[in-house]
Amino acid sequence: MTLDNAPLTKKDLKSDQEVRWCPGCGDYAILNSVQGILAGLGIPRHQMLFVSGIGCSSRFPYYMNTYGLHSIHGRAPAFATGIKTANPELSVWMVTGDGDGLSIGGNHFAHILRRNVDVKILLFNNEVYGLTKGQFSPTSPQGMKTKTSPMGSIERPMNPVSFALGCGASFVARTIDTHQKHMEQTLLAAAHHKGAALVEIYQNCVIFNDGAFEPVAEKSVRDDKTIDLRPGEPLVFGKAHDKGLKMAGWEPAIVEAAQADTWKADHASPGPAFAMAQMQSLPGMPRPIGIFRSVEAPLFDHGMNEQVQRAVAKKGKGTLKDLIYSGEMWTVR
Amino acid sequence: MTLDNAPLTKKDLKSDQEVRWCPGCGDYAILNSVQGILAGLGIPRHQMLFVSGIGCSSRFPYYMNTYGLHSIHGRAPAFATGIKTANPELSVWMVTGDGDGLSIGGNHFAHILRRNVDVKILLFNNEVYGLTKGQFSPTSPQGMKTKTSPMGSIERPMNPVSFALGCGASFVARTIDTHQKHMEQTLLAAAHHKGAALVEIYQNCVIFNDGAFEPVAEKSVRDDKTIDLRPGEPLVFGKAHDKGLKMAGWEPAIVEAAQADTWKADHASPGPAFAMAQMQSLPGMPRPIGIFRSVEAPLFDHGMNEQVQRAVAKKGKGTLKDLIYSGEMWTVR
Amino acid sequence: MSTTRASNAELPLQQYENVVIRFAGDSGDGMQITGNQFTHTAAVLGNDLATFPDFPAEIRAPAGTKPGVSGFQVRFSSSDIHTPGDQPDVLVAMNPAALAINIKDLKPGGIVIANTGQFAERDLAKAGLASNPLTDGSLKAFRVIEVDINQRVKEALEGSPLSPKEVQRCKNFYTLGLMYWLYNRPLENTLKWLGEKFASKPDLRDANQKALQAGFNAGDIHELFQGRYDVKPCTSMPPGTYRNIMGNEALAMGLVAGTELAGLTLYCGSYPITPASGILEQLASYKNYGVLTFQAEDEIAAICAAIGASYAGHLGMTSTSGPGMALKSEAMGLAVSLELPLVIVDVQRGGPSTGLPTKTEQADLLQAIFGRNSEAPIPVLACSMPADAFETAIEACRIAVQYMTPVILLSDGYIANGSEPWRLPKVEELQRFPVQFLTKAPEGGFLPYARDAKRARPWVKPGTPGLEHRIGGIEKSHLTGNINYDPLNHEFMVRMRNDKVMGVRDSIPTPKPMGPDSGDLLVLGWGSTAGSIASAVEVVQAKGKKVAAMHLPHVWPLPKGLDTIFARYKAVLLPEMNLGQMARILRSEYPGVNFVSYPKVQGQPFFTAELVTKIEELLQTKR
Amino acid sequence: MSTTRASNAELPLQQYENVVIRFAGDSGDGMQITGNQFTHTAAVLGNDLATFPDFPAEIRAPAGTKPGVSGFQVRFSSSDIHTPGDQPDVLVAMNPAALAINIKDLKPGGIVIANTGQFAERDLAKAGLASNPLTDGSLKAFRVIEVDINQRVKEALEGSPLSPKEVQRCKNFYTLGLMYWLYNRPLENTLKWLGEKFASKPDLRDANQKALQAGFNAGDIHELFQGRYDVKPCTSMPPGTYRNIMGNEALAMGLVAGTELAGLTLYCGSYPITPASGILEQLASYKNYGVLTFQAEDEIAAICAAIGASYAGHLGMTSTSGPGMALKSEAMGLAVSLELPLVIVDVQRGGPSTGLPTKTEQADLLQAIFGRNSEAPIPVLACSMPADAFETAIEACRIAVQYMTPVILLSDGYIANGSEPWRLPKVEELQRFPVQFLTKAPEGGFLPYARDAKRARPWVKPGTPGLEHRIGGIEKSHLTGNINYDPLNHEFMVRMRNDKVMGVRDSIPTPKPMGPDSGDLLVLGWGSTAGSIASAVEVVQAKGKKVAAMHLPHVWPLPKGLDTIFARYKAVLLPEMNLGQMARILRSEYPGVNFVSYPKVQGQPFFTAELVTKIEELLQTKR
Ligand SMILES: Cc1ncc(C[n+]2csc(CCOP(=O)(O)OP(=O)(O)O)c2C)c(N)n1
Ligand SMILES: Cc1ncc(C[n+]2csc(CCOP(=O)(O)OP(=O)(O)O)c2C)c(N)n1
Ligand code: SF4
Ligand code: SF4
Ligand SMILES: [Mg+2]
Ligand SMILES: [Mg+2]
Repeated sequence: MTLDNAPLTKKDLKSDQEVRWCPGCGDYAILNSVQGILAGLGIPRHQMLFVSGIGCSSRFPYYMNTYGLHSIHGRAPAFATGIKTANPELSVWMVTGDGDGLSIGGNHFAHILRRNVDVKILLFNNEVYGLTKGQFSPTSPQGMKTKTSPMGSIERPMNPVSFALGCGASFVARTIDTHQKHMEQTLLAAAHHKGAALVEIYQNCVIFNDGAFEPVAEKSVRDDKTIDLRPGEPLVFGKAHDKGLKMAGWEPAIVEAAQADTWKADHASPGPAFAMAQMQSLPGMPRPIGIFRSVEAPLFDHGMNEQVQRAVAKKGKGTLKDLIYSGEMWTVR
Repeated sequence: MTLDNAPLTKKDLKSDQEVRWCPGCGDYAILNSVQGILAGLGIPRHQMLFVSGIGCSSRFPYYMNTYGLHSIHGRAPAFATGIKTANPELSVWMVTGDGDGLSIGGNHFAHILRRNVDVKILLFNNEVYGLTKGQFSPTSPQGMKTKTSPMGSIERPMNPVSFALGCGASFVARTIDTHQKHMEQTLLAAAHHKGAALVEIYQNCVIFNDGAFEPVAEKSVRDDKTIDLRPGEPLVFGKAHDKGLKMAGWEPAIVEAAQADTWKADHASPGPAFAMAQMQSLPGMPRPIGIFRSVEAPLFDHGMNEQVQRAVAKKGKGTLKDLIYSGEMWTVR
Repeated sequence: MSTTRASNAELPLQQYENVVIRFAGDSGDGMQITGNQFTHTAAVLGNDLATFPDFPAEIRAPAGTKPGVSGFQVRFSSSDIHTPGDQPDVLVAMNPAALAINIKDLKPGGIVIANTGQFAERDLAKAGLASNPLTDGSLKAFRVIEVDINQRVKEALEGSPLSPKEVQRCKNFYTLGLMYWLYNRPLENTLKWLGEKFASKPDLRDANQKALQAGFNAGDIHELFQGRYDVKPCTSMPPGTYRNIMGNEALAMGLVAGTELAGLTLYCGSYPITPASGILEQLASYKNYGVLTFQAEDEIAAICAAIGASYAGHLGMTSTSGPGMALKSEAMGLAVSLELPLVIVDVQRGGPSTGLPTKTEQADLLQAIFGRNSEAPIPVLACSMPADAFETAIEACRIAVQYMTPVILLSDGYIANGSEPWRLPKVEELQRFPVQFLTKAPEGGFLPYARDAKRARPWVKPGTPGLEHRIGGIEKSHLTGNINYDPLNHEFMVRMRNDKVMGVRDSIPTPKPMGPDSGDLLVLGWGSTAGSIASAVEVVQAKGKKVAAMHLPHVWPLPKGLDTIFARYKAVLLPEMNLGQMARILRSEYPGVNFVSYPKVQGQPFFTAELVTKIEELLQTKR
Repeated sequence: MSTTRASNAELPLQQYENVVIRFAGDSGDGMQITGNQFTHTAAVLGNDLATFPDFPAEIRAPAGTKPGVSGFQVRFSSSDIHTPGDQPDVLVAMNPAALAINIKDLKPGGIVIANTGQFAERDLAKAGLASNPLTDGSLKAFRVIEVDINQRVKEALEGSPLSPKEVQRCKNFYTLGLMYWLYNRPLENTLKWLGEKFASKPDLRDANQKALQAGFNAGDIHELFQGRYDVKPCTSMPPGTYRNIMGNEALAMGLVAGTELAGLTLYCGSYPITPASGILEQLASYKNYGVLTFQAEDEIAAICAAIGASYAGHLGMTSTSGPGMALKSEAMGLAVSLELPLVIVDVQRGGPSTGLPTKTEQADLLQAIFGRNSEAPIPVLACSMPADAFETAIEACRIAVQYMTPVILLSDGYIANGSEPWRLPKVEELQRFPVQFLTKAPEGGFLPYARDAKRARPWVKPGTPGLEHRIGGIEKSHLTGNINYDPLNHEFMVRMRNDKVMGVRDSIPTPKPMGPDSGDLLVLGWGSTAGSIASAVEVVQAKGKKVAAMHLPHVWPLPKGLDTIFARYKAVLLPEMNLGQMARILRSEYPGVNFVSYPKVQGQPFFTAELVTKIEELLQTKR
């Protein structure tokens, strides 16, 4: 344990509980990065709180030496909202999976983003239900064979980034478990965002969906198959930094690097971010990672407490006496 | 009652139950239009089924002389999915409200769209909870004062069209209760769409949120304040048909009518539709109504039954004997 | 206003001990306001009283139809009363639908005041009536007073700047004026209320005040009545300051008070549902008391946010009705496992499923006690009257924080919307139960699942340095709270949680029978049957029967000492607005007692007379 | 394979009536496969048997740690058995963690087979052991056989094209070979299975077959054992065709069969959850039986889709475990109100909340019976053994369609994953109960809520001309089903729904006690305690005690005639894996009977010995 004022180290953030994911699971790398960037935020450990639902990913809070709540399946956003609105001082982090967050918990997920509760949300997307042993999830590709889809899943997968933008999220980003540097940059940007911040993390489940993201995330192809959205920088990608993106009419197109548009994550509308999120429906386009959207918006947790303060300022802090002795009264002697 | 083969009339579709909405409620006009267009579809009454959740709007099935299920709050999409996948022959219509569909039912709403179950979904958006007497809803504007938000709602409203596009919906449209012609055209387009078809209907609640849509929907301003998205036609609006829209870089802009882009509801990606849906974040832009998106996509209900047929074709229809006498068996004499 | 005095003398003033009036009209007629105003005035005059509004079911029906009828019953009395009365003495019917729906309840020989202005062919048709009850002889058992209120109001407000439609909206105050005259009530109270309510709309204020006065004057001028009636103040009401209060209101206030007594901040996570919405609405108006309200996207999010708030150190609570309770059950199980304080309010309504949303019922009892997966014990309380909801809510807060447990507080539609005079407690006399958060590790180290004498674990506010810890819904080790799958630890924890909740008995009183200490029959109630039972038992006691009444505010765990009480009576009668749920519990807990279940599942409370009959029937068969 | 024969003579072959082996190793060690193969071979040899797998809880732990240990217990016997046995005779421990976790269960004097290749310092550390149990004397009560399986497998597979890591994955078949030798079992069965399983991966096939053979040979070559054991076929098994079956599998098959017997299509709406997922997975593999499966976004959507499918004319069903049951409660209430058939399967697990997801429990009983708002009665059945889940599922389908009602079918983790030999029923002997949909309006008109002799309403498939109708969760008029808020109609309908469900008694048999028709004690069970109870009662009966056993497949409503049965015994003992939930129900239903609750809430079934002790203790105190 460090002294109260000493800067935190990564080790300070490790709890005494044994980490229990499968060897090789992408969750380890994420845990490591989160502990890394959190240590540097200057927030004391006792002000940090991790909340999760149920799933492999949702075991995360047990491994953080902070306050933590491992709740029930799909409901983490609701617990996080309760916690953060009750105490806006806390740095609240939510961890969820593609099943927890987008299947059973899709609605709470949508509403926490819409309300802009100042919670950092890490969506571990492994495109499968890990904990229950490998059924397809809302992000599983069509045709995926699992025990509950022996002839292939017939569901059209959900795109978490598009979904979040459709909900009006103020911060939306994507990163990859195996891309430590990018993951840490992205987590840091989320940490510094004031408001609900969603980071979708492509996470490899070695047991039930090994290599799901290899086509874009594997190191040797990554630079060509992905494009990093860096606000204020040109939309350039490719190992040789030779390709670029530009809005051409209603859809983006690939151009030479020099002609690339500059990426803005704070357009007046989330339309441009959505165009990026949906690029995968266009053949041959790179998969965007990085920061899709980052705009300021009123904080729900702050708003709720501010109304109380305003009411107290206006009417005076109510006492028990005010409460009970109100309305039309009369006296019996 | 009409004979089985005689064409249906609007009256045939009225049930014997007294319609019980407040006088002046926008729901009446919608009921009328739905009965009108349904009568002309050539579908027999006994093949039609209406399913709803709970809310003023959700009383709709009682008034239709078809099969109907008034279910529980927020779950209509799940019932509709069960019904349609069990019997893809039925013409299934779902009625929901902004509370029923986007608050408690937001997740099922998202998933029925994502899965593309062939159900026609009418979202009566009155930006308020009508049935429970006027609390704010997920579509209520920020600042709206209700009994549960006496100092004004601090929630950022949800845009149902953006939300649906974020879920990957194959058909998304918007219309207005007081604009009968447009409503009927839009409902008809939805009826003819193969797949999940969402129609958001701006609906006036005279009691708890009267005039919510007046700024754009009131007849005298409607032509200037809205733009009708008609696939294949130019993006022109204004009483004098003098204004147009064009994609200018990353966001649409107002131009002269002659320079307007032609609207396409079937771009490869839903990006352009989303750009339209989000125009209201840009100052001075008209509110789009009409058809945002209409694309073909595999039908979930069909896919589920097709797999069964394929399995039967491949393995033969299983009998009770096959079922029981399987696996490793042995005999005791 | 001198009118009151001047007209007093002209007609004979008859004294009544108590009177029941039912105002009935279309939803748009403002009958709830009329009823409430009458109630307030009676309250200020010092009557004991009880009210019972009867809302149209769920949806707004077209004007003039039966489903659109809204009613408000008020009983005011010069003696102690416990219910709004079985049958009205007077029925005010603003239209044919209101008459048709309510007439069957009117006392034989009772008065009908009918607004003939609304009895045209068209009106009868809307109400689905083939003939006019005012003329077809169907009312001959009653005294019918016909007044064309539409016309009278129009006349009275001639020259008003209001539109004709707006003028007609003043009908209810004309009607109220008439009733004030008939029951010899002063206008001041309502005139003042109108003045405040329409301070910024003087036209409306003036019109309504004028209509009220006109109605009052009409009593004198048009010789409608043979006499006037008076109900003297109730002298048996204990001295004190009173106000009239509705159940939902009292409950909300009780939660605020309970939180204050615990030294905490109240956090309400809720989702609107009839008849519970009023609690969320009331709490939303208490922002200056520091109350945080969160209207969630559904009932599940509502309770989860409340649990989150409790984890963060506030007192989390959530309010709902039956269907919402069902949805919350999974999260309640988590709250049991986390051992955090939480108050869950269930304002019961008619079921199953959507059922009869605006009607009352007590059928969520077994759901409250048992409706969760596995062994997930939760203490359950029930309020019995509108005013008593205040104290019961405080008690729920006390148990929640002292035992670190979720607590379920049952109310129902009858209590929620009913009202009665409430003798305001002295603030100093309310017992405080301040919460002590753990702020640093005790000697030997911090153990999140160590326990105190009540078996409660420590409550730590996240943000406290050095006490970082993680909790969740997987089985926990005794003391450390770490995940633990050991069989014996599991059994230990299952029993520990159960023992903790059963231990609540140690801090609750044994209820006392009202009436003879032993005898032929004990009429046992819980929840909103309290008033009906008290009234009925008073009736039979007055006839000299050895019958007592007893009420259970704590329905789970049951208080100590019931066995010895039950043993002193030959039988125990259990009137319940369900199929006998408490009877089932008691039979399993107290073998050998002769429990007689008396179920009524009609969406409405027991009538005193029904209960009296049942009690007398039982006494008969007993001998 | 001649090996089997050749080695037979060399060592003494000792006969045993029954043997219990527990295979334990790391999750990655393939112990479930090993156990299953041993089981299949025993089955084919004609032993009676029972198995009990013990999965690591929820998450995959790092290799070698205690939370990563996976176990599989198999009991095989030459006589009738009902449980997988209290204590293993043999423990196969693939690593120190497996040994440490399981050793406390081993019978005194039992055999430990330890894989010394995995007992290095490093391995002990992973298991959190301070010293090596193989050398620290802690195993002196047992017979320890040390085999370096890692090394032996490596040697056996020298020259194999597999990587060293892949070679090590064959350890489990080496171990299985060793056990086959020890218990005199032929290899054919498993060799064949490997041949099929790895048909497309000949390297793996060859390696595993070789490892199996090597293990078998090792029994002869290395003088590890003093003798071999044999368990003769069970001659008391009734003639017929058998297969080994797991509970989840049998239950899924029963649902398919029940649907077929009703002449319908099965529609499963479900959401994965341990230990129920297997049912959805099994049903998903039955597409060629016409089964439709829908993996919904959550449990609520799952049940709602199933209700929708039932409305559309299929037999809707949904499967889940405790937390999912809680979520489904609101929709169950709707199903009660709609009066549509529906089967809800709850595979119970340890709770409350997430609890012990991979462990067993019976604590959802009260939730199943009462866990809904208002009066929402639902019949509840419980399967008692893996094989019997087949019939119980058929019975659930029958009740659902004949009474137009949702039915809850309880299973638990013990049944779900356990297995036993199942004597396959003759298809012709399965009773059909074909559904008659209403296809045209009867004389007098179509009434959606008219009722037949069982009080069931008609079932109409949407798509039927002329029978269009609308249903919902608001209270309905008797007969027409239209919305109705009338008080007396509500009471009528509440009672009607209750009477209908209680009426299920008319079509179910009264269970029969096994053993003396009257006596000192009746041991009454429901659900998965059946095996333990039968075994224990056989033990005490053999000692001449007047004790009988009885089991309840129908837990709500309870069958007729129980009162007269109970009256014939001095006491009724109720062993339950909860805090006494059925005892509570019975006490409330049968006053005067001396029910003795015997709760065990440890996430694991009752041991025969525990029950024997309890029974004998009771018999002692009785006299
Ligand atoms: C109410 C409820 N339903 C179902 C489950 C079972 N369950 C636990 S985790 C899970 C899915 C996990 O998938 P995901 O969120 O993608 O997490 P992962 O394990 O892949 O990290 C399911 C279905 C549960 N615990 N509770
Ligand atoms: C489980 C549950 N929670 C809450 C309610 C109460 N409730 C009924 S309708 C409704 C909201 C209706 O709003 P909306 O869907 O917008 O329909 P509208 O009445 O405006 O047409 C609510 C909160 C309920 N019936 N069931
Ligand atoms: S199952 Fe998959 S997601 Fe879960 S711990 Fe293992 S590798 Fe990770
Ligand atoms: S409350 Fe509003 S939405 Fe409901 S019926 Fe009345 S006007 Fe229509
Ligand atoms: Mg996942
Ligand atoms: Mg609405």
